[in-house]
Amino acid sequence: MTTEKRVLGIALTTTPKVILLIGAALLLAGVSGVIYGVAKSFSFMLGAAILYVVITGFGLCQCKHWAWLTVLCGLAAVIVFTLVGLIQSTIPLLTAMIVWLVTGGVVWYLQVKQVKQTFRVTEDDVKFLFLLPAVTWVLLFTVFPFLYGIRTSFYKVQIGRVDQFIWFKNFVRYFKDYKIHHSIKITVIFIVVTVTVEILFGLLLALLFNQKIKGLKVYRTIMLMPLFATPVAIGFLFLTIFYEEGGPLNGFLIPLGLKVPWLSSPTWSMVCVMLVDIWQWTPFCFLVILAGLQSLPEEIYQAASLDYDPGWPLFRRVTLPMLQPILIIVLLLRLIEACKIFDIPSRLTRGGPGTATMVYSLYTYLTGLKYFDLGYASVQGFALLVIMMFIIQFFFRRMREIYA
Amino acid sequence: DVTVTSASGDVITFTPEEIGTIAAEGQQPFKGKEITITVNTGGPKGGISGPLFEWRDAWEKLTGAKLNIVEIPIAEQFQKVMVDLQTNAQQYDACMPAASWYGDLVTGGFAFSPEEYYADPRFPKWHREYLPPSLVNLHTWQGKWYGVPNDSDGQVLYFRKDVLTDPEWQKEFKAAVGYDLPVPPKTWDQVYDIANFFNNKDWDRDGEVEKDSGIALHFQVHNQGMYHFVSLSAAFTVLPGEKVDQCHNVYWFDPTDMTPLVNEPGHVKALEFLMKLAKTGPDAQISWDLGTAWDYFLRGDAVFTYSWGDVGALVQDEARSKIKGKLGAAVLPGSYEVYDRCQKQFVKMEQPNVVGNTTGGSWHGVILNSAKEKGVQEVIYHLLAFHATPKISMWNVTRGWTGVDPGWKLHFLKEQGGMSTVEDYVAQNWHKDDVTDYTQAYHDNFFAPVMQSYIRIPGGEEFWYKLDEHLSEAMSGQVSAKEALDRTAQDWNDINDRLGKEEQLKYYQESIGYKP
Amino acid sequence: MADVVLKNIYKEYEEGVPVVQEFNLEIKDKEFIVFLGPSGCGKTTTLKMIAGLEDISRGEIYIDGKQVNNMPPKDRDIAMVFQSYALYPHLNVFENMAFSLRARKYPEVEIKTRVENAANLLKINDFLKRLPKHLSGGQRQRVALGRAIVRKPKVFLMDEPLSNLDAKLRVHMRFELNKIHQQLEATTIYVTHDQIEALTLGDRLVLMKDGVIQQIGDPRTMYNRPANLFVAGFIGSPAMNFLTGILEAKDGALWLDMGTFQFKLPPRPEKLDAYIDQNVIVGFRPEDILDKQRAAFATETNVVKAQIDVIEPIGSEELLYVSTGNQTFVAKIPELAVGFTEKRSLVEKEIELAFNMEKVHLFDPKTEQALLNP
Amino acid sequence: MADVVLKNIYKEYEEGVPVVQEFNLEIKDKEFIVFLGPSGCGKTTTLKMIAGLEDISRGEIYIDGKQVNNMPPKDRDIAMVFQSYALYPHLNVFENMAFSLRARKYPEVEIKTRVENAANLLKINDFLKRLPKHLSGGQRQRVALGRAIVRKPKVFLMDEPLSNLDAKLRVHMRFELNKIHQQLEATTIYVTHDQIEALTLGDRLVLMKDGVIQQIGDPRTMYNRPANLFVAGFIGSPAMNFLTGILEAKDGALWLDMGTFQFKLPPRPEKLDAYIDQNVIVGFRPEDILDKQRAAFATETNVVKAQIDVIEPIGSEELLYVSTGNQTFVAKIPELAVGFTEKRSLVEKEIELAFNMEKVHLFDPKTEQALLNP
Amino acid sequence: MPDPTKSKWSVKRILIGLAIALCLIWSIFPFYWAVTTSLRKPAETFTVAGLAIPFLQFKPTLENWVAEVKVPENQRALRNSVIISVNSAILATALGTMAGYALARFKFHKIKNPDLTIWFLSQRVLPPVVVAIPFFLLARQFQALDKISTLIVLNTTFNLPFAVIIMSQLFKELPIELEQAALVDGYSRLGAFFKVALPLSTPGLVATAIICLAFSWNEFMFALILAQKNAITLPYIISGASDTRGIQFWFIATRALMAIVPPTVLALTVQRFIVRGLTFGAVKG
Ligand SMILES: Nc1ncnc2c1ncn2[C@@H]1O[C@H](COP(=O)(O)OP(=O)(O)OP(=O)(O)O)[C@@H](O)[C@H]1O
Ligand SMILES: Nc1ncnc2c1ncn2[C@@H]1O[C@H](COP(=O)(O)OP(=O)(O)OP(=O)(O)O)[C@@H](O)[C@H]1O
Ligand SMILES: [Mg+2]
Ligand SMILES: [Mg+2]
Repeated sequence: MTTEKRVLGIALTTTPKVILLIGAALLLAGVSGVIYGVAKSFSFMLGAAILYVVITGFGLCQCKHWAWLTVLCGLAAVIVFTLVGLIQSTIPLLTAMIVWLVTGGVVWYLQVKQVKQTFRVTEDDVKFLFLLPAVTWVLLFTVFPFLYGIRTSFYKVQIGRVDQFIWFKNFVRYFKDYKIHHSIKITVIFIVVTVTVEILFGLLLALLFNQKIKGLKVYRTIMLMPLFATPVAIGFLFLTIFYEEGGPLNGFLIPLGLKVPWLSSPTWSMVCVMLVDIWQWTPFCFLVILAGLQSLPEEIYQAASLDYDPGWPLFRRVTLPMLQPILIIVLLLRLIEACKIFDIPSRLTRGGPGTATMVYSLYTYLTGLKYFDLGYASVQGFALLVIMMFIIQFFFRRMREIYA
Repeated sequence: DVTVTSASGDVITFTPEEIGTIAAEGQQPFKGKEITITVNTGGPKGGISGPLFEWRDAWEKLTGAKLNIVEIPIAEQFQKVMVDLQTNAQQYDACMPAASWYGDLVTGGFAFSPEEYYADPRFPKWHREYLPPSLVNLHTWQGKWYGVPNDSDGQVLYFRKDVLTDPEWQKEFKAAVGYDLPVPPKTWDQVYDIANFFNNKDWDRDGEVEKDSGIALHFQVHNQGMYHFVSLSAAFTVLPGEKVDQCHNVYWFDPTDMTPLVNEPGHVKALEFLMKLAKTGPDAQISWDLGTAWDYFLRGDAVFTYSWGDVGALVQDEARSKIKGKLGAAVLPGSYEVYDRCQKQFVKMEQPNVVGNTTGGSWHGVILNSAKEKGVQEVIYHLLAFHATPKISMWNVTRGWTGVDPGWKLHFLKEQGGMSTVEDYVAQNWHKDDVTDYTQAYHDNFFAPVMQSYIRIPGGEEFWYKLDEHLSEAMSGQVSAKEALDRTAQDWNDINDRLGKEEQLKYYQESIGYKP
Repeated sequence: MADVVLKNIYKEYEEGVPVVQEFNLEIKDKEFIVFLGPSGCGKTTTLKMIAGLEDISRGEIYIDGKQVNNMPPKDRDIAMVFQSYALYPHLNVFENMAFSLRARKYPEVEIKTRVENAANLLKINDFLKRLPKHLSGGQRQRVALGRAIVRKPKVFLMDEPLSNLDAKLRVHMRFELNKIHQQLEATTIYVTHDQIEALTLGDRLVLMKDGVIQQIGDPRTMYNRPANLFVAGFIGSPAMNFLTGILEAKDGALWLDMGTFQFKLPPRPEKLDAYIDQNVIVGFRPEDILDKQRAAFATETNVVKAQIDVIEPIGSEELLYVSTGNQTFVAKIPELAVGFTEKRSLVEKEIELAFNMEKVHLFDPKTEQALLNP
Repeated sequence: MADVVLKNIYKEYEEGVPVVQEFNLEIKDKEFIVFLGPSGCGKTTTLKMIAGLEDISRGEIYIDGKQVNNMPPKDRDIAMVFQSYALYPHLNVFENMAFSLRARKYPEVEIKTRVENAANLLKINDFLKRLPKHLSGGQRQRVALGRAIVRKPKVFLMDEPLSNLDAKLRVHMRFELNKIHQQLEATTIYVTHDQIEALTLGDRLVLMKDGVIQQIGDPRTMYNRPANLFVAGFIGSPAMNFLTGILEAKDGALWLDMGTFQFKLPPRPEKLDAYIDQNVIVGFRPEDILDKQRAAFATETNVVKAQIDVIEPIGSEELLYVSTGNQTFVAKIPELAVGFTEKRSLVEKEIELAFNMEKVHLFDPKTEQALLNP
Repeated sequence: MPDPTKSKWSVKRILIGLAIALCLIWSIFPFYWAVTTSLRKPAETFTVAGLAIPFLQFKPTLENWVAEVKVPENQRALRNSVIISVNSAILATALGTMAGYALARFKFHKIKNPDLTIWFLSQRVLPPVVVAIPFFLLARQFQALDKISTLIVLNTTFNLPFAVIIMSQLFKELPIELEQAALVDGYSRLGAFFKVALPLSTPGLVATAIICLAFSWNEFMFALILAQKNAITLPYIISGASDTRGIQFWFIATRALMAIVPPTVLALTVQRFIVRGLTFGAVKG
């Protein structure tokens, strides 16, 4: 009895009060997290709260300096969430103020030299303070959905009705579904055509504008306008432009005896979707390539012009190879964006006529959120992700170089 | 008396009985209450959404409540409402659904039946007895009312009376086709012959054949193109009979085992016919939505269209239409050959097989159970009943842009067994020549002896969409008619499998009144 | 190899703002000409005009007797080494050097031998396969040079080719350039703003200021007989000391009165009578000033007592920054005969310095032209 | 003002790759120490370790007797002048200079007087309100200096502060730095790779190579008595000539046999017996080689005939690059008494050069340590 | 370089001028079309042929605009769009700035800096449709459907990686000496960040925020899935441009312009920065 008391006494006196305090606070936070989770059956929040308490508590007991960091991050998260709650007006201002005051106080206290010494926090650890909020944020909001998505892909889900584990049936469906195969096919065609055309046009335009022209800045501004135009709006807007009976395009073409069935022919409607995408994204290629061209040292051109006449040979032997790194970046970014194409076909053609422009994302969207076949839609989503990861992998080395 | 003024300045006066005591006494008992109703996007001048905006201020003044109108794109409305309901988010108190949602709304237990308020004098008075049985069927589930009527959808045939009755064209037609030009056409084959005859002929005598089409239809995918097929194919597939059984009076599924009928020869023939018929109109139809097709007809560029009641009303709007006073209308034609499932062959009929349809949404208000939880069900019912009052309904029906179409006795002429007069219409700026045909066509349609059944089982929207997608594939020439319908059947099977075949069958039988 | 003649060259980028003016120069075959001048004086512009990379606003350029004003650069048969090297980053060293030969469709064998010869000469044969970005500054410089020499052009143009190198490498490359020129004997025009480079490399220097030629001459002339104040100040490091004085005639000799002290001019043939009793600018190079003890030329009439401000040892010699009255100047003298730390204590002490009057320069303060050179 | 002691400093960025090693140095109060060495030798790293901007892997640093290894920079009371000046572009000159005072919460009045005093000293009071981008290079340099001195820190650190200036300005700022140090008497550590700067500024130089100190000493010692081959080659421009020879004992004297020629060593106290008949490296500074005609020290035993490769006039003197046998070397001689153009023709001619044997340096070819210094 | 074609400059100039004019027309025409359509009466949508030049071919009217602006639902969508995009831009930029600073200035050992950067980048690569569905399920679980804050969080998540990378590239270009000078001058790490690094990167910071803002403004899929009534945004409102009877073009035009104009105008103000922004700092514009 006495020995036990003494051990406890020693433990209590030797452990800095600070840590006891924080430990208690954390315990409180964790327990309330658990209770909240149980009450609302937020499985993830519950799990996260338990994990957080266990890890941080463990670290605190050992005076690990990262425990100090996790506490700080947790507090930062509290501040951010109250902020969001405030914006959303689910949390009254007074509550928010109190929460901030308390967390602010704790943060301030944790910064005290003595605390830092206890945790052996060095100047260098400041780097985690800078990095962790963003990492936590991204993890919190992408990893959970990601895991949830993986779970869903093994389930048959009809929200509100069915939620049943079905092993790999959704995956099997994926390989047997002629519609998804069709979507993949047209998406690939879309990507190949638009990316090629955009880069080619962008290059041509950049060459055209890469000379001493008066008012270049104004032109560039105008060329830039499509870039930030809301894609949904653009999708609709082009409906009017592609209108076949006397829309502005056919209005010109019909007198010439060309009546283009823009949206009524399966082939042409694909062309329309591509045209809109090209309209919106060629400026991007143009801008980037122009920036690349203008960053090429003039002296190299002068050196080369001692050997070649300006024109195609000079372009092929000097300009193009030197532009190559930029072209690769453009290609990568365009590939990624093109894989994600959704807004434009979803509004311009709705995937039609028939399924002629049913691009991948659109099909997945319909499967998941129109027909509520969520398990299968998740499988489709992950398949797309795998494809994109392959693309990224392909460019990985180059990217590492850029961001090293 | 109570006088209300619409946003565009029209004034309607109600008697206290008509408007109900709540509004008549000016107490504004709903003050401080707020309700939210979803409707297809359309804006203040759009179809279905328009009247809500039009009368919002007036109604709010009457009751003191606040009305939120949530416009949702037609392509997304069903899913958004369902998400709200299934997740119990309770954002919406009511919706303006298509009747095809009942399968999900009612069987899911989300809809609130305002049966108890119908006779309540506090609320605006509307009349169940005005509705033909075919429409009553759409607003009820197993005899219980869920909807408050508003729009009545069904497709009828519109034609250019001036052109078809032109003696010169009649002569030429006879010479070319071999029989007298029938006005109105009685069978689909006649429609085809006429449309084909006039297509790309300078029948408006403006010196060019550019915009002189036989027919104007709309087939844009996910934009209600499939309704054309459904109303047309009824004549080829719905075999009249005493009662509903495996072979008679069925259109969608075999009522004994849920086998889709959509890829059976009758449907295939109908689709092949539709594809043929579409060729007598502009190629661009494939990408048209209904508004575009209507405009084409309204501008006087096509001889035929078959569509909803909006067309008749829109014709009267001279800002959009050049054919006021030249409109002919009739119930959809029939077919001499109908497919008999039991005999597995087409049977010849004495008379053309004319089948009435309720194709479309028949967009009307349904109160959601969540409203009851929030205690605003009365407020909503008041709103919906207000819009269903004869005066507002008439006002809506006579204006094309409202998207509200006729279907009640109220809207039909007295001589047709209805309650209106030609003058009622003319007073609202109609051309007198257009009224009789128009109302008669709708009367014939909704009171037809044989009716096409309406799909009202869970997944109803999905059935429509899948059908639409594959139809569009066929119409745009990507696959054959048979292939498209086979795909549809397969998709329908998948849906039923996913949702549970047994349950689906039960609901289907209930919804079409099949008794084994 | 060829001669280059520039006649009355005039160049403006913007209307009315001349960048190069009245530029007249005849460059003989095999000559090594250096354009020297402060930044922005128009050196590069002139070079580019010769190369055909810039239009000439007025005037004529002849290469090998042929007027080339409107000849495109590639037909002028010149090679140019750029300040930033302008190596093609996507080509390896070999291909960089072969680039101009390929443009002229030389046979592969010929290309190979030529490139290899040049690489040998420049000692870059070990990294012919590398890309420019994997080379050090000096190596890049040599590749740039190699690219120019493989073609054996009529004229070499070099635009500050050494300015990106560190001091040591610069000295080394200077020596190499000198040797290469002696081997190839190509007519070379070399641009620099570094006077040491100019002095060590050029057969003749062209010193420019604001687009106008200040003086043309061989390095020794430029150093010893600067034509004007600008040239005198520009060439030599530390720069020539300029004092202001009044020319006086006294006792049959000419004297310079610098306020607190007077120097006697040795008799000279130049006619300075017009400047008697006028202000003149007096120039002494730092090495022409010595402490009295060690100066053989010290007399009564050229010694002055001055206060030491700073002493800078620069290896074999020391720079003495001194001041007297309101005149300050630098002397470059052999090491002072005291230990290092003691030198600190010399600061603010006085020293007697003797000026070598045989080496005095005089300039007109208004026209800034030289009146008297040694 | 304080003394700084570095004890056994060791630093690595990546595991096992030392950047600084065995660094031992005691810097006395008020001393001006220069770290000198080729690029990448670890000068900046050492400086940053003293400032606390880099961790020290092993070893200890004391400032004013206090161990500062784990003290954050702000508590060390040092000021640093960066190579790129690192002026805060968003603050004007005054605010730039006041920045560190504000960090330490000085009263406004005090800040004002201090900044103004510093500005007076550096003659920048006219543009206290300007932003750095509106200043010339030299002015920026002075502001950077001003920012450092306002605080009167214990120690000044300067990292190549002059390297971004052009040659002329550099000479001038060197002079100013010298004067300022004489006025402020702050302990200063100055980093440079320019030996002229090092020689002219430092009380003592620390010459580093690959993170290891090669020699510590005052400029004259470093120049005249280099401790090893590296030091000898690094200091002095043009660099010392190194010849290979064999030490031989002959006629009771020591001789150096350089293959084609022999030099006799004057008697010296150093014990070279161990190296007799061994290879040694012989070093001569260029200025210790003269043409025979003018060399007072020319005797039979120190003259050699060599062939001129290149002549580089550098103003008052000329550099003769010559070769004989397989040895090449540079001589720095007063001008040759021939006209300029004739000099070209001298190339490949022969000249008799005398070597000042009093000034010879000998090095062990293996250890590279100096055996004999003058 | 002398222009060898100088003698026939006129032909070349005209060709270039023509090409440029074509490009400009190509990119500006849809905007023009939207404007004229919005100024026409609904009935005139297709009755006016060709280029539909205002005043010449029809009498422009503000009718559509008045009608649209008056609708409270549109006003709410506009307000929501503003709240969501501004807030998520601020949040993303704030978090992104900190993380970007860490990536640019500190060395991380277990996971190396470039790998961290690419990890962030890969979040941006993630197709929205992949996470949309799980997100929808999660949001349902958390009762977070139809909340403005949900959309703020989501947009922030998707813009955060972008902000991180841009800001880290920006900080990398900021000479490290400036912060070291501040350290020596007596500031702590945080002090150096706030007193020196942050003020100096303000222009880039603002530009990043604006680009994030434009992205969030244009975001459609999440709004479509997660908003029901309260959190509806402008793109969502536009997406309803087809009603029960098809597409109303005047309605598209007005609502499209409402959506397009703000981000476009904002983005144009940071033109200088756009290339760098859109290429994740990989290309300096
Ligand atoms: N393309 C141009 N357009 C307008 N002005 C120019 C152009 N190129 C040079 N200049 C101007 O012409 C003048 C001379 O420039 P130049 O490049 O010939 O100088 P430089 O003597 O070579 O200088 P540096 O030693 O700095 O290279 C400068 O004032 C410069 O600003
Ligand atoms: N942050 C770092 N990480 C890894 N290696 C580094 C780092 N900083 C410097 N080094 C390496 O340490 C060595 C010494 O660098 P330092 O900057 O001290 O050289 P220096 O003598 O100042 O050179 P310079 O004269 O070029 O400034 C170099 O090889 C360099 O590559
Ligand atoms: Mg230049
Ligand atoms: Mg350094």
